[in-house]
Amino acid sequence: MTAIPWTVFVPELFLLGAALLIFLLDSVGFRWLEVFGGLATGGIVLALLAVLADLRFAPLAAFATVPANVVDAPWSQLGGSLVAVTSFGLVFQAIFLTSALLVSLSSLSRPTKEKGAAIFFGLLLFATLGMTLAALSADLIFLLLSIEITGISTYLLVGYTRRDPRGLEAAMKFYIIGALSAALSFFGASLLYAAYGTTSLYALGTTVVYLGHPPLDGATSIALLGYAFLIVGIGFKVTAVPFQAWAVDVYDGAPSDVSAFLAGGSKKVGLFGYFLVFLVPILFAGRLATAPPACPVGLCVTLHPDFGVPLQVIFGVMAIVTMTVGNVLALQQSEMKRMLAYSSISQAGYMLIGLAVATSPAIAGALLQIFAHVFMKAGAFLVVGAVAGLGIGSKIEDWKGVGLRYPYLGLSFAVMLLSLAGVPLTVGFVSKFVLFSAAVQAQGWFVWLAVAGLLNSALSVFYYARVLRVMYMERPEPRSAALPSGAVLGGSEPPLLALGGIGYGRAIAIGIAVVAIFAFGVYPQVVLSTFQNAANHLLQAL
Amino acid sequence: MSGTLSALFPWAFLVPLAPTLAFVIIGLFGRRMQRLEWGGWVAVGGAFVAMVLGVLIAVGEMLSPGTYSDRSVAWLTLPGNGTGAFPHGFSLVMGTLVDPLSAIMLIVVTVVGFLVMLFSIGYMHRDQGLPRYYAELSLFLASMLGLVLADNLLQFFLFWELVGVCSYFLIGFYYAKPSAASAAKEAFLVTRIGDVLFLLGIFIYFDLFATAGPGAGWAASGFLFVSHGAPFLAGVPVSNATLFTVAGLMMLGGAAGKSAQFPLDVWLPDAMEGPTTVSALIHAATMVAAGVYLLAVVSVFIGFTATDQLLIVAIGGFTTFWAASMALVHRDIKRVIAYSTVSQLGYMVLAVGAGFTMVGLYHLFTHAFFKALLFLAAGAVIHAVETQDLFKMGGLRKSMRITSIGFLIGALSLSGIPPFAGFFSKDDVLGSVYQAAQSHPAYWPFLILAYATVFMTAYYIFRAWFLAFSGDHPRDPTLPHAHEAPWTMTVPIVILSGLAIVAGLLAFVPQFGGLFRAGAGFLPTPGVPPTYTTTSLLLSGLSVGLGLTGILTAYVLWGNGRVFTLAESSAVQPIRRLLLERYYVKAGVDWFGLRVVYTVSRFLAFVDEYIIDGTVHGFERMFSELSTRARRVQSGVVLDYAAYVVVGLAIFLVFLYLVVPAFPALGGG
Amino acid sequence: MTDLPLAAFLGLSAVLLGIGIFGILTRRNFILLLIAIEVAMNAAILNFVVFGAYWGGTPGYGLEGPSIAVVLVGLAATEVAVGLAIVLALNRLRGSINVAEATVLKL
Amino acid sequence: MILDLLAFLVLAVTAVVTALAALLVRELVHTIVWVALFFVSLAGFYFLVSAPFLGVLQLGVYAGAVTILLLFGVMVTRKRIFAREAATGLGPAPVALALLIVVVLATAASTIPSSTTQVHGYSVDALSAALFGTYGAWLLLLGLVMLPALAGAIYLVREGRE
Repeated sequence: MTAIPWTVFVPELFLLGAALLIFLLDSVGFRWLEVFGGLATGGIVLALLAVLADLRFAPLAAFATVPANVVDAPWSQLGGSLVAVTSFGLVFQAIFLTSALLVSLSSLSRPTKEKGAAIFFGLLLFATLGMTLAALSADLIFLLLSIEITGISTYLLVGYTRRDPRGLEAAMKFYIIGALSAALSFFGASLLYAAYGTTSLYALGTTVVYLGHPPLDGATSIALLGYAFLIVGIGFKVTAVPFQAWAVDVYDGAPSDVSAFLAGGSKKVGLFGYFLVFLVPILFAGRLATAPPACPVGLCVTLHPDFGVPLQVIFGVMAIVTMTVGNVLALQQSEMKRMLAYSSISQAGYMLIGLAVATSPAIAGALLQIFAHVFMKAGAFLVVGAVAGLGIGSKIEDWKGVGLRYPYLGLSFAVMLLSLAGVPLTVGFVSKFVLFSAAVQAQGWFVWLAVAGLLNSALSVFYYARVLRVMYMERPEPRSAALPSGAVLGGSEPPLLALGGIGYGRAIAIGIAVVAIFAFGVYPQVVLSTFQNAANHLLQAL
Repeated sequence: MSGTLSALFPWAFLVPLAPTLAFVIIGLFGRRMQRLEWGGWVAVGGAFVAMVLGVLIAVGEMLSPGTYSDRSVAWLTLPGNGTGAFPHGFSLVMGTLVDPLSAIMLIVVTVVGFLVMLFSIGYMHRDQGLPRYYAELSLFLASMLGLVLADNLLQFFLFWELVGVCSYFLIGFYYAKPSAASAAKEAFLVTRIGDVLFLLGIFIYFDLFATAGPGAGWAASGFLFVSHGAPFLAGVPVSNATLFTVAGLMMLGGAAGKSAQFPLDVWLPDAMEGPTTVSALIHAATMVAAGVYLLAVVSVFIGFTATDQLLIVAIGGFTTFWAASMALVHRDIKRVIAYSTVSQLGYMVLAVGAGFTMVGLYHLFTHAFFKALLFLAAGAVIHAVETQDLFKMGGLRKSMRITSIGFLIGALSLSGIPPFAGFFSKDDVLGSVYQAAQSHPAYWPFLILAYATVFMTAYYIFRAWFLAFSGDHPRDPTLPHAHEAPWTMTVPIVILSGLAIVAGLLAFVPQFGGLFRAGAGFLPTPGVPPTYTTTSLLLSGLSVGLGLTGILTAYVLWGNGRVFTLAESSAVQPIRRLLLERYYVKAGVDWFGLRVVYTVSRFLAFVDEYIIDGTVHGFERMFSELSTRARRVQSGVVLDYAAYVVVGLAIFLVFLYLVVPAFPALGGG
Repeated sequence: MTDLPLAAFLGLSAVLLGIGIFGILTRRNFILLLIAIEVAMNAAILNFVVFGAYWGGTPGYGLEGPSIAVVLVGLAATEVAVGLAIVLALNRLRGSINVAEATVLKL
Repeated sequence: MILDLLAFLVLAVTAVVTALAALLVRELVHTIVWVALFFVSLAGFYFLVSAPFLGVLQLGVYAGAVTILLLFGVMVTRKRIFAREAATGLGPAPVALALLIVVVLATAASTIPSSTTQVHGYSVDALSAALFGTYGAWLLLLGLVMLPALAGAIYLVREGRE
């Protein structure tokens, strides 16, 4: 038995503390956006540092709050604990907190007079809190409830502008699909509970012998159906096809910062859920083949002789369909945010490859892709928000000449799009490279996943290149060129960075994303080895 | 002392970093640096730092000869799990390798790079777009140094491409001139052919070594050249000898593209459209030598088969003669030197092919200095008289004394007259090929071509010297009155003149010669002596004699302002025309393009328009149509979205509950 | 201690879930959608309660089900509250709570 | 035994009918009544399977609070309380889809043999001990769901005076 100390929750306590402080200040009539934003950012940074310390990153390792023997302890020793600390989960926590950090930094640049700053940052913190809690779960209900914290907070975040019909419509759609998905996933959990009498993720996937009591007769088929429900219920967050349709409308209607958070953060919690819930049954078949579990009292009842392969087929097909649908739909898109939303869907398809292949390199590749996506997609949405703040329309064609007029934003956006397209020296290339190589290495039909991914990457270049062309090669319409036209035509020097108009918080957030895209593109090993360790440990611990 | 300098080896990455920084600074702020010559002095500074560091490292390597210092980071590691497509996994590595080969190249690249940068300040002063020029030149220098220090083939390739891109931009520096733009394009396309072959070769090597046992092959170690201070792959058993040979030929293809060897040589003379400084640095001393360096690296660290070697010798030997013959007749001073470059690169390839890698590098080393000298001197002349036509010049000896002497030293060196640098290295090349030909009779014809070239080389370069500098006055009286160049231009010429004299003698300094011997110690090809040491006096005499005869011939025909005109009826006239027309290769290509290709292309255009285009457009239309249609699922009605969710649920339920148990292959049953 | 047909309970929850799904697919009034979702949620809660009772026979286990049920009841109520807040805000802005009419965001 | 079965049948029919009625009647206020009845019938099940605590909770939270919330929603969103909903056609597709899901689930449920139908009770003491002990984390999470939900919901409905 490995006892879980309360210090496991230190990052969560930072987030919760900041959120409660913000609500408290708000309730006494305090209105100062920078303070709320500062509190939120501070809480997130502290939480991130704590997580990195727990991951034992060299300069911070001394501050680790979780004992080393607790991290990655075998799940069989958890004794039905609802919480487990895995480096896999910690990596996800770091990813969640990074995306939250980008968003909260950038939101510091919102108009100071804006109402609802407290509620915005409070909800952002709670959404992040839900995600970090989810990353600690060893239990299905714990996982679903944590996801629900994120869900409820993000429904409200999307609609927090109150007077924006687009935002509220997005919130309504998000809520309906989200609540439906929640009902379906809890129903799935109830079926699994019905079959085995437990909701422990570990016990669910292996044998029931650990719990010392026999499963329900006919459990196999009921559990199968339970998993089907969970694919749907969690898949909604992942934006996997066919549960993707809401995402486009919501990313489009929500304020750009919130879209950035949804694409960069809350989508990933769904992926984490997918990995946690389905890796055990997927790996189970292989586990049986290599090392049949000891069966002391004759109560070893397995789920299904070969439960993994059908699930892998499902996720493989889902991956291909998701990336293809996302890319094809993005081709003809004329709205910038919707184009990014479709691209986000297709990226989810790439990430699912890792789950379908389910080998350690593939999981590490998926982690890298998830990590990269934070900077690429959240960053892109932040740039869109900044550009919208400069009074430029939401259509792609409205972006004519943006690259020349606003070199900082233009260059950043170009870098993010190139990374999304998978151009070398960006992290987007490395993540795809690792992921596809892992699929090829696994051989068999997994190779087709890599082929589909490559073809889709090629397809996606079309719509990214279109945006680049508009930004750099086309001149703005006369009416929108009310700004100094010389700057556009190259007559005079464009302002070097032109940060003033977009706010320094936002500029810094965008800068972080760009630097990360390059830094991890040039030297990915620094994170990749962490991801590889996390994947290995997860596979060993389960 | 040696210990102190060896301590620098792990910091070799700073060498390319200095010009990279210069590139970034000039790229960001160059347009505001009017007082720093639009960033020129920043570029000079970057190059200077690189030179100091590079030379110190090279000296460190000389003092501890034969050491390999590899510092690398695996920037991407995919562990293998013993099964699957690459059982040992692989890692992509970025690193710096300091070894005898790279030490030699470091000296060449940094010294010539610095001098050319300095020369540019004066030479380019009047041009527009200088920030672009200095940024690109700094990036070029950085990439070239990255290539030189690469410790693995993939990194080598990456910088190889980067160098090519820089070359493309710099050739097309005067992009408003159509000929410059087209030359840039031509250079890019022709070298791309070589690049593709090079990449193919890398893949073949990867395939060959990927399964060569844990830790033994590149599969596990990312295309590395060395491991634990010793050549990594030389000696690793190869499963498929034919493929190994093919891979070597692919490397030759890549080298031929970069080093302008026959038949990929057409681009280099045309590349002279770029600024003369660019020609000196990129298209004479450094980038074009990268092909030779690639062959050297492969021969040391991986090894060629006998078939590969014969082909390399053939290509090198033939190119030597072929290019020199074209240099005999041209009027454009830069083109004459460009052909000479192709020809001299042929010598280096020849030596590497014959198994004398270090001899080839020796010639590369000396050639870099005297060829850069020739180009810079030519640049100074062009700067002064604003023409490149030799037949308009004349008598410049008086007004441009330093330049004329510099050019003369370069010409003597190129002609192989002792004690100038070119004599030693060329003599070494010829002698070593002679030695190799003893056991490989197939080398003989190419050796003979190489000797014939010695005469031609001396003739054409002195023809150029006499035309430009001898006599009393310019043949074209409209030329502006020439003045000696400013100090930023003459100082590099003087320094390079000095180097063109001593670079060959340096080999007799024990430490410096040790650099070459140490590199040779790792030659994998058995049976070939590691270095050429004893020059038969007879052979040396032969080559010097041929060179002197060439100079004499040139003097007789062109000396003292004479202009030799070939009678129209002369039997040699067709040959002259043939050479002037560059063996009609260019015209042939054009004719071929016009007649054959045009006819074929009309047919192809038809095919293209109606079949290929139709298909492509069909796909495009299909995807667009698909996209437009499929977009309708995004109806905006949230109930439809809920319906998709439920449909998905139904599909998964049915699949898992009904379909899976029915198909054992899916794991059911 | 009673005997009850577990299969029938499972069937009943399935039917309730079906009714909920049916409602979600066909109703356009946001409040009816909320109700449909609640019906589906109650199907899950019913399962947890019933099977909690079934697993309750195993010494030391079986209290998960009712515990989850308690939490889910609270969760469902919270969801309804949030849903209603969104309805009210939407109604204030558009004067309608017909979800099929809110289609500004599409394609 | 028979009585139990009878009770089950009655409650099951009530639950299904009230749920359907709630979704199908065209007057929203009637819907609320049907929903309340539906919640009550579910509470009946909970008493039936010896889970009285949950039955009470169901009556309190669902039949009480949630119903009032829904009623409140109806009242605020319409000008005339008893207005009728526009009829929406019952397309065959949604019905078929729902039926398909029910059939698959029911088929799977039918594989449970009748021998495993025994139901055990547990004391409220034990339940509360578990709820606040072993499974306390769930309750904590519920609290963390409710906090942002309430804060956000209040913010959203409060008429901004801007």
